[in-house]
Amino acid sequence: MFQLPTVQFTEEQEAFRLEVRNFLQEHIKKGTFTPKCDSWLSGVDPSFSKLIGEKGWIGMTWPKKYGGQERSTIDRYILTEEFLASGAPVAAHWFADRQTGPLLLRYGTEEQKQFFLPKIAKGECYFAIGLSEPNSGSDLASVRTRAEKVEGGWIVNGQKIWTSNAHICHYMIALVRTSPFDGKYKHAGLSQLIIDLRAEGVTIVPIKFLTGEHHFNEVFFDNVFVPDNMVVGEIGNGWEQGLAELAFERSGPERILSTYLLVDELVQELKRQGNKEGLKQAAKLLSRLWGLRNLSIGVAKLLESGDAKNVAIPASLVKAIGTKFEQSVPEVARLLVETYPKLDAERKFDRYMAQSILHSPGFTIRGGTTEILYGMVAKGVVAK
Amino acid sequence: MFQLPTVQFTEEQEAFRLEVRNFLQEHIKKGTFTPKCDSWLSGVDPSFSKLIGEKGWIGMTWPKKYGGQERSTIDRYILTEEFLASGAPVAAHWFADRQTGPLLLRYGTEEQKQFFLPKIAKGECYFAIGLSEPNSGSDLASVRTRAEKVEGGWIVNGQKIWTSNAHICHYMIALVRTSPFDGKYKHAGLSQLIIDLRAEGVTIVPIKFLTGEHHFNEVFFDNVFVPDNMVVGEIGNGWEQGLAELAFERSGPERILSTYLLVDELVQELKRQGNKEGLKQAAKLLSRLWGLRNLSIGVAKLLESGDAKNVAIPASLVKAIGTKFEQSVPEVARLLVETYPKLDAERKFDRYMAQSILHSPGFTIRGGTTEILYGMVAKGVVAK
Amino acid sequence: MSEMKEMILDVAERMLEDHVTKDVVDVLEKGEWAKDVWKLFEDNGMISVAVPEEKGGAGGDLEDLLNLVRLTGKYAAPIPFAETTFANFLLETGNLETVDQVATYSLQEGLSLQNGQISGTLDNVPWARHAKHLVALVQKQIALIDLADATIQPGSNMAGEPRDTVILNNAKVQSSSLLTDEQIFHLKSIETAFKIALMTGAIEKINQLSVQYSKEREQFGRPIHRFQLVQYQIAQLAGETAIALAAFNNVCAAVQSDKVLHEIAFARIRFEDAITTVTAVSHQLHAAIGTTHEHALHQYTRRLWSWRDEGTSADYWSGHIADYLLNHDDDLWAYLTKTTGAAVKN
Amino acid sequence: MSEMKEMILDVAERMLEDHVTKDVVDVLEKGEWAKDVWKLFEDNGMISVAVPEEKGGAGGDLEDLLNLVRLTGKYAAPIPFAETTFANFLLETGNLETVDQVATYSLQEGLSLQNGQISGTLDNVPWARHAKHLVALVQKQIALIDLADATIQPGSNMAGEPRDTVILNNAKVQSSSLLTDEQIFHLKSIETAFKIALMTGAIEKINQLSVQYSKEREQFGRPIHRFQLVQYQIAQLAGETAIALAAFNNVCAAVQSDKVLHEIAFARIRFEDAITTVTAVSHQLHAAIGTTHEHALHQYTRRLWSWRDEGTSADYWSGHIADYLLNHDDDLWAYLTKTTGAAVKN
Repeated sequence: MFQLPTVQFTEEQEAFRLEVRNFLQEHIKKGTFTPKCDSWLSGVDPSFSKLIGEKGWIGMTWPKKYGGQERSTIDRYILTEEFLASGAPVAAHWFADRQTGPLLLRYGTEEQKQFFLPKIAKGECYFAIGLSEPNSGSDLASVRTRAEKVEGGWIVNGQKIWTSNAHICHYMIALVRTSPFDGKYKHAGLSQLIIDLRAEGVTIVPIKFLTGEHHFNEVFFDNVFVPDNMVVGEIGNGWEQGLAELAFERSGPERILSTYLLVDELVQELKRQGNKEGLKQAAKLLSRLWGLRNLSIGVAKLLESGDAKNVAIPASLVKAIGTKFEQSVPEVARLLVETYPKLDAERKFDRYMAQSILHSPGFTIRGGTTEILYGMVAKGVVAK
Repeated sequence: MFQLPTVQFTEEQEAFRLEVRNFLQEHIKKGTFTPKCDSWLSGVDPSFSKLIGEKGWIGMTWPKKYGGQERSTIDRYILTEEFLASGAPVAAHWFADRQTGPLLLRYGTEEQKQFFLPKIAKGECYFAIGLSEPNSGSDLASVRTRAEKVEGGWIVNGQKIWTSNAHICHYMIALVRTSPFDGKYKHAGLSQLIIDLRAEGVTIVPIKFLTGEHHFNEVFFDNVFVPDNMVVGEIGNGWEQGLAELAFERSGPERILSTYLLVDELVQELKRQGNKEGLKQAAKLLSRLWGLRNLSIGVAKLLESGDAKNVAIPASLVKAIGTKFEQSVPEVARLLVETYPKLDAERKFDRYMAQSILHSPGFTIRGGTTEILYGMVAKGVVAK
Repeated sequence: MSEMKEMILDVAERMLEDHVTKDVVDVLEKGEWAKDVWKLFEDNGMISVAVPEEKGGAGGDLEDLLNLVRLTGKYAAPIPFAETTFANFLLETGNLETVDQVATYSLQEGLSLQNGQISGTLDNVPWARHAKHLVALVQKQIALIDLADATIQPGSNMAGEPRDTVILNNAKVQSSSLLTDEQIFHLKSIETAFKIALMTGAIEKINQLSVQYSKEREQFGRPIHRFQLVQYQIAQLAGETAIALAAFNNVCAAVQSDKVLHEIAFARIRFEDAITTVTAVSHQLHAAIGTTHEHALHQYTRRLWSWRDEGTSADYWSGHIADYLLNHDDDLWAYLTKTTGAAVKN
Repeated sequence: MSEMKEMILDVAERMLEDHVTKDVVDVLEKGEWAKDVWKLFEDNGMISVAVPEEKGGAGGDLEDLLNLVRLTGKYAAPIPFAETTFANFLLETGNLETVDQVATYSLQEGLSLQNGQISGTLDNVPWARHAKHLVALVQKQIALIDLADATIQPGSNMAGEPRDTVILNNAKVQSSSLLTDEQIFHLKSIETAFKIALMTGAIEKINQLSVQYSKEREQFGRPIHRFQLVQYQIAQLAGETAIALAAFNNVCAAVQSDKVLHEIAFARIRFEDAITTVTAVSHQLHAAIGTTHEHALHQYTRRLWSWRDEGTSADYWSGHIADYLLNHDDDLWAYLTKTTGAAVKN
């Protein structure tokens, strides 16, 4: 269960990597964006997303008929790595590209695919994730938001929370209860609906992050009408679909590289100082990053080859260990190079340090806590 | 619940510390013993125990009429620290001094006190701990060894396990079931008996430690007769007494200093090398040791002042964190000074390293695992 | 500590509890500060608690003061209490007259003194914009400066506390006094003790918030403190809190008996572990709610993250210990057992 | 890996599973070794698996050999398989004729070569007492020595494996060959790859033993894998095992494609974490039973504790990476992304 494929990049892949890298470097130079840690959550920039869409770099693995490029999972992996390593502002289209697209491709109707996917691929249509609710926390099955059947659709009432960037998104795929809650069969009666976030009855309220930044939201539904053609997959199958959706997001490089800019700046500072002892310590960080990256790429390869049944455990491991690694980066780095972390510091090291520290509490919580992941891994391992 | 007294040693106490230290240094020079890590478990030397007894250093806090010296808990703390810091072979009398004495003083009959305590204090009578059983592990209440009432005493059948140094001990205080096991009230019907380990029906079988050393034993009881006057405390009160016995042993310096010799040798090596960077890292280890020692001494002081109700949480913390610290010492030290750990190495650093590494798995297991301690602390904290 | 002292601290704690609510702490983010709380402290004689009575102070001792500082840390009180009192401690060390308005201080290098005038730039000076006085170390002199004579550029640390740039251009020295190297080292020690006090308070509060949350929050149908991994988190927090408090108390005892002061070095080094653990574990325990601005947790974790890189660093103290070990022949165990309760002057 | 290769490894693994029981591993402690297992390996052509067919070998490649080494680690096989095969790898690197009896090797410094004779003392040479040949590095030469010409003092590592002192006093060189610095560096890399293989095997086995125990052992009336803290332990072991295996496979791929070899450096450094975690966590999970000699766990944990301080150290490899970074201007990210899949010769 631990044997993952190794990946040797082809020359074409290496060339693609350079293409992306050069593109990003150019835009950093031009001032299109300022690199930032954790940019896949906090770097919202619709005009940059459009630019990326124009390059064909959103939904690049999807069928061409839906606006995709039919490129490989490994190509997408490379692309994502380059975005993260350069701290590019990809947050606006992130979830639509990573989760919504694959979900719709798997469960969506032909109409939905034709309508949404090309828009997403252009970088013009953003989706929010509608799983968490107040008091549900790690216990997704306790979802309370309900949808009642009416003529031609559903009436939704309830509330979602921790919705990243809902305030700039166009739609949400919400997990809702389409049959009454039954404590015994909590997983039954859940369904997924696409909700237009501009629809009547939708209210979006910001939840300020501890820095005061606005990433998260509460989204309230007050008799929101959702037409029948916005049901994703089967009514009652929402639990399974929701879990599948989560699996897509466990093992990507964003579970390792959210603080990469700081690693990079650490090494640069140490090189400037000619500090060999410090670089030896940094090499330990790099070895951890390298070890995780092997896993993460291996999972991507496994996903590409369709070997989904062996993906769950290593994917959970990437997230559990990767996010702890991300969290450890500032704690290690600050012992190697003197710093006064400040969000508006001129020195990059101090700025990335502040970004990393202040964002770090989220790494091991968002999208399923480390504790939940441990349990999933253990249950998986023991069952084999 | 976290406020512990601080202790400023008096001049008399400082003088006593020096007395003990000089005594031990002298005997190291004479070759009476060779310092060893974890000597309170593995350093069995009855003749040394007798020597210690002659000094009045066993049971030194006990009443004079039972062979004690009526010295303070802090004096005993100092004594114990010096033993550990010098790696003296105090294992033979260790448990009798630390646990059996206090237990008998609290629950024993006058006859028992008069018979056993002076012998213990002379370093001539050793006790084994009879709590664990096969399959009981951390679940003490699942004790199965049973004692049946007969004329004038009890007939014991069953088995104890992980009994440190039973092969050189004279007696064991065994937790046994004196009423039939009742799944609902597992804690009821337990009692403590003093069992003569030379009695008919007692068989002691060594359990080799992973190094091949002999510390632990299985002790089998086959119709062993125990006279009535060997019952400790009340019949049926064994659970409570057993727990009290465990509390005596949670917070002592032996939960911090089992690998102290290695810390010491680490600093000496680094000083020899003039390695300031290494010493800075070692200072972190020292700060952890210092932080734990504050707690441990504070608990000792609290015990002396009789404030038993506030002892449980900090005592468990000393053990939980202290034993993890002991375990971390070789892992940190080997990164600072090059080593080839070998049990028979000439270089002390390599020898202490091997002793520390090979003994380290036991630190966080013996006398209640870290996991159990976490649960106890959390329950205690939440209940306040 | 005496019962009398405990009573004073109880009063101070109740005052802080009543007046320093989360909203009050938040005012910092609007560039304001808690003048009312400052007034309360003033009215209760707390600003001058370690200033001797004969000099017009309230006549407590350093242990009292450190405990008050700990309490301001425990409530994240947005007032320059530690700064003002330490500035006065600096003045006292130089045998200079203390001040009774808001003051701040700097032990940074880089100032120059010529003809009774000081020039240079100081970074990240706490609370400068709200302070009347600056007490600074200039070429081994302790000097009092009126901040009206300085240019101040506002800035803030990761917790939003004022950390301003102070530019001095031939600023007039109000009073000054030459210090010995020993005195300067002692100042660094006491400054570190102040930091330790603040950090201890924040750690206490984080522990309290976490335990409370573990009882209130339910998951899978039961309070989360019933889950073994949450118990592990609670135990880690309890451990670090107990160690921090014991370290702080030992520091107080050492300072009090004028026995300097490897206690301070060890405590400060040990707080690095404590801060890493306490901030990470408490946030993990609180999960999403703890990452919101609305919850109070970040007011303490952000302060710990900021404070640990301000003032004399743990790295300095590790170096101090390392130098001591390199330059002294005494056996390590003798050294360690002497640090508690016996004088080890450097 | 090809299916063919996987089949060979399956055969080898079954052989080891059947023949290397705990008792067989224990014979080391009596100073004996598993000659029968060696014979089996010999009969199945495994000793010469990476020796080309034209030189009388079995004609596999280095990836096959490293996987066989991994399996000997996974079963703690008490035979000098890694040593003999690496000794032959050394001879091949020097274009010397390989040997077919038990051999050992040393890359230690401190030998001197004069007039075709070698003198000096080598510490902790693995398996010397049971070996016929020694292949040693002497002043940049690779040299074959008959151990009959040496004085051998037995010793052992923490796992009880033979680590002998070899004293050479004008021992005759059977064959020798001068190496370039690049070749010598390559040898260190491949030696490290052998260590990584052994360690990977031991980690796999420890993980296996732990999962199994967590299912068998009951506490408080249920199997311990139902407890959250044990699940945490299982997850940690799974994580380290997955990382170790992926690292090992990447090392194989790199070695195989003759692309040297930051993979090896990173893997070796990363194994320090893996060993610390895996040994501590597995023992904690096994509790008391795992500290007994009777249980097999220590046969693997003691090996990991020993192996990590043998051969070219993680510290050396950290230094190697540090030097590389200091001496090259390329962007770190470019460097990191090149190490996988592209040649980064040093």
